[in-house]
Amino acid sequence: MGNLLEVKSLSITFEGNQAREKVVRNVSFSVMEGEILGIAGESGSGKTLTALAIAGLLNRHGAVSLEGEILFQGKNLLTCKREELRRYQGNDISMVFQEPMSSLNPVMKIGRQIEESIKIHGTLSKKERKEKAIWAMECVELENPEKIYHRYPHELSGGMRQRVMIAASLISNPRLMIADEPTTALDVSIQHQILKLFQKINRENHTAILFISHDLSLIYHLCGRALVMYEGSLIEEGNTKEIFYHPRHSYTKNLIACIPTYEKKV
Amino acid sequence: MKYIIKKIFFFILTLLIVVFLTFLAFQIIPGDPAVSLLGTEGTPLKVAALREEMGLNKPVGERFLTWVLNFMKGDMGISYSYQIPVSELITDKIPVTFLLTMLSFAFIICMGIPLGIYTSKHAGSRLDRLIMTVNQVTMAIPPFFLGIILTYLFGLVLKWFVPGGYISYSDDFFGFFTYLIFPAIAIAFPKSAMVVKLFRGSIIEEAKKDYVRTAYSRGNTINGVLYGHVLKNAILPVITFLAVVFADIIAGSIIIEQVFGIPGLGRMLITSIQNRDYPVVQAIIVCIAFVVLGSNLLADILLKVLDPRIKL
Amino acid sequence: MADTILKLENVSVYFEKKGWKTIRTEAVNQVSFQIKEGETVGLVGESGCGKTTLSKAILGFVRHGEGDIQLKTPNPQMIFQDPFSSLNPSKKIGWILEEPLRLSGKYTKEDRKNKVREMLQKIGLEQKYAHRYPRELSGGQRQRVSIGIALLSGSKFIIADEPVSALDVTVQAQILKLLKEVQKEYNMTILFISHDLKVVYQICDRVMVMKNGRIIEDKKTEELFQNPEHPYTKLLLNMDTL
Amino acid sequence: MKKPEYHIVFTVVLLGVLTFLALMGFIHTPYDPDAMNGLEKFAAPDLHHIFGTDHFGRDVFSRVCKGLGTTFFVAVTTVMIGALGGTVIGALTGYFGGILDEIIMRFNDVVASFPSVLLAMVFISILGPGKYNVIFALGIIFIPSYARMVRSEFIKQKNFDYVKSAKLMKAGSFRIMFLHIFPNTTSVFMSSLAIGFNNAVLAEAGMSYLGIGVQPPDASLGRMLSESQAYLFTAPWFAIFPGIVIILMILGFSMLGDILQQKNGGI
Repeated sequence: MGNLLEVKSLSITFEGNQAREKVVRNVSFSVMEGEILGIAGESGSGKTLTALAIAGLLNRHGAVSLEGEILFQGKNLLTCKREELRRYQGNDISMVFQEPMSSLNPVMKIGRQIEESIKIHGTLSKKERKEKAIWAMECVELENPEKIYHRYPHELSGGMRQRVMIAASLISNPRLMIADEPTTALDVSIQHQILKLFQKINRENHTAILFISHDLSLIYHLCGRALVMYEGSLIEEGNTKEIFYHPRHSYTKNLIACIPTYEKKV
Repeated sequence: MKYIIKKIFFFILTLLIVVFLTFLAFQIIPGDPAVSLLGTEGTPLKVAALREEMGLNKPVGERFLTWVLNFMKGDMGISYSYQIPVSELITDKIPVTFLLTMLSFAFIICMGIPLGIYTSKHAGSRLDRLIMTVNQVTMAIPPFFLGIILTYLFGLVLKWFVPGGYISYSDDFFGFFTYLIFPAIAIAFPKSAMVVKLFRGSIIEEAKKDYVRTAYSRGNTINGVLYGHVLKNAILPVITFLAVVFADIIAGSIIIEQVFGIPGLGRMLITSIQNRDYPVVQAIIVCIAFVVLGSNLLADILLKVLDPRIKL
Repeated sequence: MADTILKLENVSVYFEKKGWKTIRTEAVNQVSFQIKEGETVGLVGESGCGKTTLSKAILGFVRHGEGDIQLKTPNPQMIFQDPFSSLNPSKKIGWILEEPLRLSGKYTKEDRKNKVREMLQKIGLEQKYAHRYPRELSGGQRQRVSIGIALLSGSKFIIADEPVSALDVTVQAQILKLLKEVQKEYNMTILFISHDLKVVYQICDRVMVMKNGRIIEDKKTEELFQNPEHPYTKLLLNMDTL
Repeated sequence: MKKPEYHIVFTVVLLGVLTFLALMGFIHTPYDPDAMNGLEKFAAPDLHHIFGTDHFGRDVFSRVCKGLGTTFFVAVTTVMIGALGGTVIGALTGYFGGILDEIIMRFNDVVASFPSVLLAMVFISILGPGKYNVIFALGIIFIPSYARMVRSEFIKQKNFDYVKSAKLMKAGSFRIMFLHIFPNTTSVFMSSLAIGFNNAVLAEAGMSYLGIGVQPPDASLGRMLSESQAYLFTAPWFAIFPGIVIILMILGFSMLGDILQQKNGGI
């Protein structure tokens, strides 16, 4: 299997009026076709910014400067034209965000939001798009897709909204799906179902998933390979089990020690 | 549907409260309407007869009911100063004020909405800063002063129109229409500046939200995000504001009619207030209340259509 | 045998939605339990199961429909989930910590200042934080202040409603440690509400599992984790292994 | 957005100058604002009369100062009545809620849906014109908008956990309302004071312009504008200077309102 995505010494800097703050430093890694790669880290570690940079969602702010290379199928997303980047967004690379409520447009029907990316990138008719949207909703195990198609986000539960987000991002059959803390806002039992869903999508559609979470145990269960980020730097990379049982960096050790488990007490 | 019925119910209820309050307000005024109506020739005997005739001897509740029922039939009482039915006085004034209000509202929409979109899209650019500075000053201009300036500039210096040379709509509708343009601008300009500011701020606020990021992640263009996602959300507070603006336009038109010498409802109201011609004042207030509350009702319904989250 | 500090008997809480027809939903349904002095009891359940409503009913923030709540301690305190709204944003930390002392009316100004100083030390914050506003503190630091408020108001009973779920894991561990220390030192009684069984496991002596407004399991911690009875508890326990 | 510093400096200087002029109107003006001078009718602005003179030969600058003073006085007292009444009503109804809240708010809706000038006119038609009647009418009319604003802030704030925390400390309702909650509403409150001030200025000027507001001998900017209109062609300065002063006043306070809103601390 080849590399789908290659990030080479990526740095992200916030340009304030006076101060410059480097929030991601020199991060390099790659995502292979069809794998699930996890990025772990606490708030402020730069994991979300890295994800946004890959999805091309950072360069529209003037206050952020990006250095390095992000190669998607060999194409550098950081230097290509906006138009070219746009052709990848939602088509080959799709995103699932943390807060399904605020990440969905509150005044737009679910159906239209799910099929938006194929409307932008494809040439399908309205009817075909709807068929595809229904298919995607079935994929993510939403019941009554015909009904939900005409609903608005606030009428759904948190778990259903996240399924909608995932349906919207898998409808175009992307090569890479970036999921940024997709289960943090959800209840444990629903978390569980959503994770299974990601596994299924990965298996059936052969979609590579970049799974970002603060929860190391989730990454342990879901991902084959993982990265650990701390204060903007990549401090650990490798096989998930390897990281879990033989962490090299002291921060990783501390992080693992802090995970509440049934074995130890405060 | 239930929402709309509820809103209409409240509209009627509020209107009734307003009508009752105005009625009550004019009941507690010192002075006897019969005396003021008769003026200097009011002998006690005549006054008593007139009181009987006007039904002033009956209790307040009964008088209110008769008044409301008569009002709905189009009988708004008799003007003290002109001695003719109020309805006759008002009917030919209504179209004047109505057109002035509508024209002003149209100006506000046509100036406020596009400028709001333009400035928010180019927020921070030189032109945006220029527009917003001018905007800030424009907001501060009282409509009647703008009216005076327009009269001076376009009426007296440039002679584009004749100040005070009002043309009745029954004589020459086109002339009437053109005469209303400057008054409408005087009302609309400061208000549209407010709309620009509010709309621009609302768009910029909305553009920071998470769903906008989602829209970009699907490959939308900037315009696609703006017109497909942001505007529908950003317009919501503007609609609420426009309902308020509508009420303000009516208030503005009262003054502007005075500035440009337009014989509309506003001018009638002022003269009636000065002459203490209460039946006329009362009738005009109720008419305005109807329009203002009606515009609020329309805004509520429009909001409900645009925003599925609204529940009562 | 320690005294019972909180006793609930068949407590139900209803939510009423007024409209043309009043719709009544049960948030808490026939709940009974006791908490003894010095106990740390966990209340576990998913969002919407009624655990927060129950805690509000205990503190009197919502009225309960039926049943009896006996709270045998004068000033219960609460540590809230969202550390960003639980401290008054317009007051400095020093003022916030001083407020329960001021309200008790027992102390002179100097006493109060001293007590606040001691408390800052106890909860692991430097003295300079007394002059900061809540917005200048991190989530973990704010939760420390919340614990400080509870202690300064002389409370013997704390309801901690998801006190660590908004925090990073490393900070979580610190706050749990502080809570445990404080509990031991003052012989506090704590009702610890959480959706996270693992966190509850670490700090509680006893765990109650709540579902759809009912308490479905109530056991000593070790026992619950070794042989859960109710299928829902089993499900929750199995969540962590995919 | 412009650099905020210039914004603030400009606003402070502008309001400072206006306050100075208004104070001059109360204490000492270069000419007696009411002294007529038949020889100096419609004098164009020069070194003696920097804003020129009017149709009675009165010094426009002195009259503007005095009118500014009147307008300031009317606006400040009006806002005070409105804000004070509104805060008490809004705080009580917002914090306690209940049936009284429903009734008062429905009444508020009625009043607030009307243009304030219009309502003031109704009052004036009953009370008769004059400075104090204008203050009374506008003050009463402004109460609902403040009550509504304070109420919605209180409803928002009372659901925050810090209020529950204060209740658990057994703080009394009034302590919670005015010591705990009220400081958190100040940024919204202050900026609405500025907006209210502007509405008062506009309403007073408009009513005086229509002749149903402040009455002579009190000078008023609105009244000056209405007097000036007949002589617009011969003496445009007579209209322009009072008008510009009104604009500057409203501009200053609306910018002050924006600044206060931006300085929003709060949650």
